[in-house]
Amino acid sequence: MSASTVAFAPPGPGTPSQAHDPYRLGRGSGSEDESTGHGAGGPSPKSIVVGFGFWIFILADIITFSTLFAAYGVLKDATAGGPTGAELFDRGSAALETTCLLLSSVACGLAMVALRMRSRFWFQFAMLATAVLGASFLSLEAREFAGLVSQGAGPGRSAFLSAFFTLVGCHGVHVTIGLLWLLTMMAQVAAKGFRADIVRRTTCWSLFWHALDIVWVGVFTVVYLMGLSA
Amino acid sequence: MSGVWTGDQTGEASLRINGDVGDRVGDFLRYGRRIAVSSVLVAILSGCSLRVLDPAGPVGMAQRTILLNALAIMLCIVVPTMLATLAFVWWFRPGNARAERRPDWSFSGRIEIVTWSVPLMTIAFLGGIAWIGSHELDPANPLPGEKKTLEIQVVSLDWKWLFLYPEQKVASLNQLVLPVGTPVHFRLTSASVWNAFFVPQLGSMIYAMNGMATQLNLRADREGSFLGLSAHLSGDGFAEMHFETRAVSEAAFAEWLKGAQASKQAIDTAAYETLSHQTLDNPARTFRLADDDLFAKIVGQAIPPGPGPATGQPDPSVKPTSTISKQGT
Amino acid sequence: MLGKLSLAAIPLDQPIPLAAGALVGVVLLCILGWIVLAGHLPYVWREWITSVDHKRIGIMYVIFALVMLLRGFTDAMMMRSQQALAFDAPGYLPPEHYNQIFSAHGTIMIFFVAMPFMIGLMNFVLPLQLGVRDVAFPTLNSVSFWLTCTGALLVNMSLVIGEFQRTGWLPYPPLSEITYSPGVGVDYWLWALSISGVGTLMTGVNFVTTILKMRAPGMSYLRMPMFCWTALATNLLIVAAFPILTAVSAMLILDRYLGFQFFTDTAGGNSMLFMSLIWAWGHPEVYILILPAFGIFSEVVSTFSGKPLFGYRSMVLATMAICMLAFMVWLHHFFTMGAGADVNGVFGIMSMVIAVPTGVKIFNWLFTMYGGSVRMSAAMLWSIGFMLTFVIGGMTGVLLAIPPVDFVMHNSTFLVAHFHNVIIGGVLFGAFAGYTYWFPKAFGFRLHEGWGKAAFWCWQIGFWLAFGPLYVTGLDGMTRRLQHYDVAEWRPWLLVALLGAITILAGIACQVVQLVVSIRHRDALRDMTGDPWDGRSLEWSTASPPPTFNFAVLPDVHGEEPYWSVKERARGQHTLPAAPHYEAIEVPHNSPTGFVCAFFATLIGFAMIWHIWWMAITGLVGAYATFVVFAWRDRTEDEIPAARVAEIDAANRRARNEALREMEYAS
Amino acid sequence: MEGADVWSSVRTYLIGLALAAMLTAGSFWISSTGVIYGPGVPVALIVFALAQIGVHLVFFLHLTTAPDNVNNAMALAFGVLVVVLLIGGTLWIMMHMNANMMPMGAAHGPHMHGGHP
Ligand code: HEA
Ligand code: HEA
Ligand code: CUA
Ligand SMILES: [Cu+2]
Repeated sequence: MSASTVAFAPPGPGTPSQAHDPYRLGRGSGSEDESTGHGAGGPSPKSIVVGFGFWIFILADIITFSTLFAAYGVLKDATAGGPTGAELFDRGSAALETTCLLLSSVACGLAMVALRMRSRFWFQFAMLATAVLGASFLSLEAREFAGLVSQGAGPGRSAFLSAFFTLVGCHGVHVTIGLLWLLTMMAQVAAKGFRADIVRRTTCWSLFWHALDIVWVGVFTVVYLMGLSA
Repeated sequence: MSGVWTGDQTGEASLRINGDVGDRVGDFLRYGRRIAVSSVLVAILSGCSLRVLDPAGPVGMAQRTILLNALAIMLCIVVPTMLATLAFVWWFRPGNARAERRPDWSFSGRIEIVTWSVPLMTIAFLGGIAWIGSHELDPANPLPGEKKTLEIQVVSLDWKWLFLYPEQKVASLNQLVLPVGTPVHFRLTSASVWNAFFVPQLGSMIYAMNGMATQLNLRADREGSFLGLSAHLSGDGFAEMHFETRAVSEAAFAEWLKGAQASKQAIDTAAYETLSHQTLDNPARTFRLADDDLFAKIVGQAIPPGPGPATGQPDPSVKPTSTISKQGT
Repeated sequence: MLGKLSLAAIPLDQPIPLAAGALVGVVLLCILGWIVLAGHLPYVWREWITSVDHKRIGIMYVIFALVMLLRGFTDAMMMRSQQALAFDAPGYLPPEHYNQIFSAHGTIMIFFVAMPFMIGLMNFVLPLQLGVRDVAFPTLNSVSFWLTCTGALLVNMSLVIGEFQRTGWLPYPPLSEITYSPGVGVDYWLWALSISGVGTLMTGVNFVTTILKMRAPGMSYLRMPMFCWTALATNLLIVAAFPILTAVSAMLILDRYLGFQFFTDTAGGNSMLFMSLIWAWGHPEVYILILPAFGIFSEVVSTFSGKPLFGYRSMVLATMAICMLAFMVWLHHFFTMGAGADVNGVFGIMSMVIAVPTGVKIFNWLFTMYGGSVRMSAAMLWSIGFMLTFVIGGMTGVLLAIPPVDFVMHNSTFLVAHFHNVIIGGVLFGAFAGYTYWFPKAFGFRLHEGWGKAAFWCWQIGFWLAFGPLYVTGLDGMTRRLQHYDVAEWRPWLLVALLGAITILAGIACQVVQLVVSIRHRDALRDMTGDPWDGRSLEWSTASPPPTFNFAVLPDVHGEEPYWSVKERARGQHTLPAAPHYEAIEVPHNSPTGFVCAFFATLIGFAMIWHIWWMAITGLVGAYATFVVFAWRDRTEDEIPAARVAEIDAANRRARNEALREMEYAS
Repeated sequence: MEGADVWSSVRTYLIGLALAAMLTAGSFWISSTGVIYGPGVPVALIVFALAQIGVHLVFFLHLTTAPDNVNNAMALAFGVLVVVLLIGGTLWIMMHMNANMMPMGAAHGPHMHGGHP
């Protein structure tokens, strides 16, 4: 190191103070050693940071689904002599499922309006409606799956059915998780009210719920409608 | 320490140095020199005989040419880059008073144009080679030749190779025999897991996969015995997946066919199913081919895939070790 | 009750893994025992295990990676010695063991060495370079780290309980299907990677958000240090690629557990689909590894040349170009599967195109040195070694990207040499450069330079000895993953390769010695100013080690090299800027969430591997309960009063003032 | 939150619902009538699906009005790029693979494209 360019050259061996070494093993406590950054000015406020982070997560989740869509696209004709989509799918039940989900998405949106109004009653009411609609969707789907399996068209029958059950089932699992999360948020709001972190979390949940609806648009188009018209 | 190199006519160099330290150093250098010379020789000699660089057919030859061309083109950039790195580091060392320092110089439009365009042009050229090469040398492309194309069907099994000659009604285990100068069209499949069929001195490899048939065209232009092997991991016996490839004269090939057609052992669905069990150490053997549709049946899975490891342990799913039987002649 | 688990799972008949596993266990127990007996347990729990401070999590990642490096290296030595012995002979490792070793080596090196090392460095450095107090989601960060540990724990558990997979580091079906791999090895891989993959994905989300949303006032995109850019690209790749890995793993799990038919090649299943999807993750993965290394080299070369990075905007463009191109080349890993000329041609050309932005980077580092004053410290030595080594590895990569050439080189030892050439010469050298460069920031004292340089030379020479020969044997038709062989021509080269691995071992020994020597002489190596290398970016503007809150007040950024300009001004005015106005700082409470999550994840993983369903359900319920409890907390933050902040900052300002004065005396 | 605000938010959701319902109904209808040229049906379905995804993004996820939506949209664009590359690439590769080596599901005997009959 040439001294001429170094502004803050190390002072060489000195008498370092122990206080300067927070990584020393056995040093006393200090919850002060944990930190987060929300200074004013630069970094965005927490609500934006959280929303954006969750948005990124949703994009990742959509890529998970697109992998399953890709697999479904490759395997959709690999029926191994077994039943095809056109033989198995039922337009009416797909339409009913779609309706449930679409309405639940709107109910979820209304719950968010109630959240912004800080109206506990309307919030809980709209959330409950969302939950009921989501649960009906799930039960319709469970009925459809059970019907397929009982016909001998279970996921092990052919690669096409494996891909079908995985893609649609993965969406179903997401809805289930969404429901569990929904109920948790209802409980939290009931117990603690509209605290900032609870509001943030509920907003994330609503993003999640709407995103599932978008995935479902892909599912009913690619799986059910294209399968039926093929 | 002072020393003078004197080279004599024979190429033996000796080092004269004052004192015994020098002598020892001299010995060391002389010995080191001999090692260096001989290892360079070994490297050059083996360089000539490295299988991929010593092809015995048109496919391998073209691939070698592409490889060497591309290597040479890229070295034209890579070597100067490496030299420039060393030169800059050395010249701009802190103690060098003659080096011109420009501590704030961090952009030059001209240099940026060069840094983007040099690799871009190289890649444009190499990309062209890659595009044309992958079309010309697509494994499914038939090869020209005066002689009629020979059909060979290849089945990879756990852990051996089965070669079927459907037109000649013979089959061969772990040995591939080809007539020199005849284009060969291979169709490949697998009895169970994947393998890759590869004869380095003939060129292109291709995967062999269960339930599918891939294609490959090769030609051997000189007689010889070549190493053949699997290039894709296929389980515990993978290291055994090598076979001898013999490129022989027409006459010798006819001879070999005759011997095989007279073979006592025949291969049909039942014999094949026995073969599809996991075995090691399978010496080369020949068979009569007793079932014309054998390959189609394997590809179409009319014959079930190989059974995989037959495990002899109380709880098979804990640590299965295949009970591999040794297959004798 | 215990599913498939029984005493038969312990490989009593295989002394080597058992001994290795036992050794690891004993070492762990000793460390644990020492911590408990010496009364450090509360400290370790409070300050490290439950810490949500990005600096500590970063340090734990790096330590974790270094420990796993030792495991991976043990495997490497075993492979090299086996191949040295196994000419026309069985060697000492039977195939079912040898196959586990290379599979474990690849898995551990990629997932538990290279990636955690890079993530650790990013963790430590990013918030400091961005001038903020922590990452966007500190608690999630801790969850990510502990989930990575879960993955590694499961992989290492397979040494003593059951077996690891024998299918190569990526479990290609149909070999990995239940028919051909009925053991638990593949399940270990699947669950370990699914769990740690979730952790990695969370890291990606966390860092993308941090970089895009949490920057010091005035730090616009084009003022971010290069390392932040490469980290952004890396984490975008993680966010986009890891879900693919999760999804394919899930499909293979369904095949193996529930008789689905995705990749079975029977009932319509298609094993080629696995190959395509796994490489759609796998190729971006290699750029996830190398891009942070490119960032590290950018910082190091610029600092030690005493110049700003040359062609900064070009570098940004090149980084983002690599990030996009990473998703357009994956077929080059299976040119030899028979897709046909058009497909091969397109993917071949796209692969080669990546050489363009990479070349731009190399040339810009060259011109960064041009006109500078190049100080040959150990960190710089690693960088120069990288530039000389990586260009060769990149070049052989481009060779492999030409389909007709790959037709004769695929899965050969030439390929093995290629990827070790870019990974060791690129990723590891980068990791070591970063480790040397930021060590004083993390601990307040520098690493011993002499031992660092010795380690570098052993690595550099050892690398060429170990992998140069593999280029040759690859050209001689030798394929990878051979447990034994009977081709005499390969033998001498493989002996040289063993010698190379031993030389690398010497390099590793030097690094261990370096660490010990540096700790013992830490007073002599102490850095009081926080700026030991005459750095240019914001991490050097705070104390070493940085206080909890990183910056007493968030820095105000006015240019591309914010700290450098502050320093210039201080030099010009012969004094530091006036002390700022301090305010109280809020920091998050530490939390055991990560550790507890990882505990339940381990439970789930282990239970699923061994089909212990009740245990898996317990784990799931536990994980959900953790989430709820975490969500129910009332107090998540603590406050550091302004007076305390001022006090801490005063010490740092004093040291810097002294340094400034000393320098003025000198001149 | 003011009453007018509430109403305008609610109205957004209701407009979204109406549009989405129309598009969904359209999709179901198209796929079940013979009015549209048969092979064109999937194309129409995809167009409808894309439109509906757009509706959801705008009216339900408020992509256009969220704070900092430049970053959100950029992230979305990157995600869409990856999704397109992943799905498109996989289908393209696998189509060629299957054509070149005969999918195993095929009931009829082996047939191969490429150089040889
Ligand atoms: C990050 C990735 C990585 C790294 C670093 C390495 C490092 C090494 N690998 Fe690699 N290897 C792979 C990834 C990696 N490998 C992969 C993916 C495969 C394919 C697996 C498969 O086939 O499926 C493979 C396969 C593979 C093979 C199998 C070849 C075959 O198929 O036949 C061999 C054979 O020798 C080998 C050797 C080595 C050697 C000798 C090293 C050594 O050079 C390097 C060892 C050195 C270290 C691990 C460093 C340790 C350093 C420390 C511990 C630092 C300590 C420092 C301090 C305390 C400050 N590797
Ligand atoms: C960090 C890891 C890393 C990196 C950076 C790379 C970089 C590259 N890799 Fe590599 N690769 C791996 C890790 C990596 N790879 C691994 C682990 C495997 C094997 C996995 C397995 O099978 O187990 C693999 C396998 C692999 C294959 C498959 C081979 C096969 O299986 O048959 C191919 C083929 O195209 C390839 C190509 C490339 C290319 C073109 C680059 C390029 O990005 C390189 C670009 C760099 C340069 C070119 C050098 C600098 C440029 C210049 C100096 C400019 C001038 C030069 C030119 C114009 C040429 N790699
Ligand atoms: Cu050759 Cu075993
Ligand atoms: Cu790649």
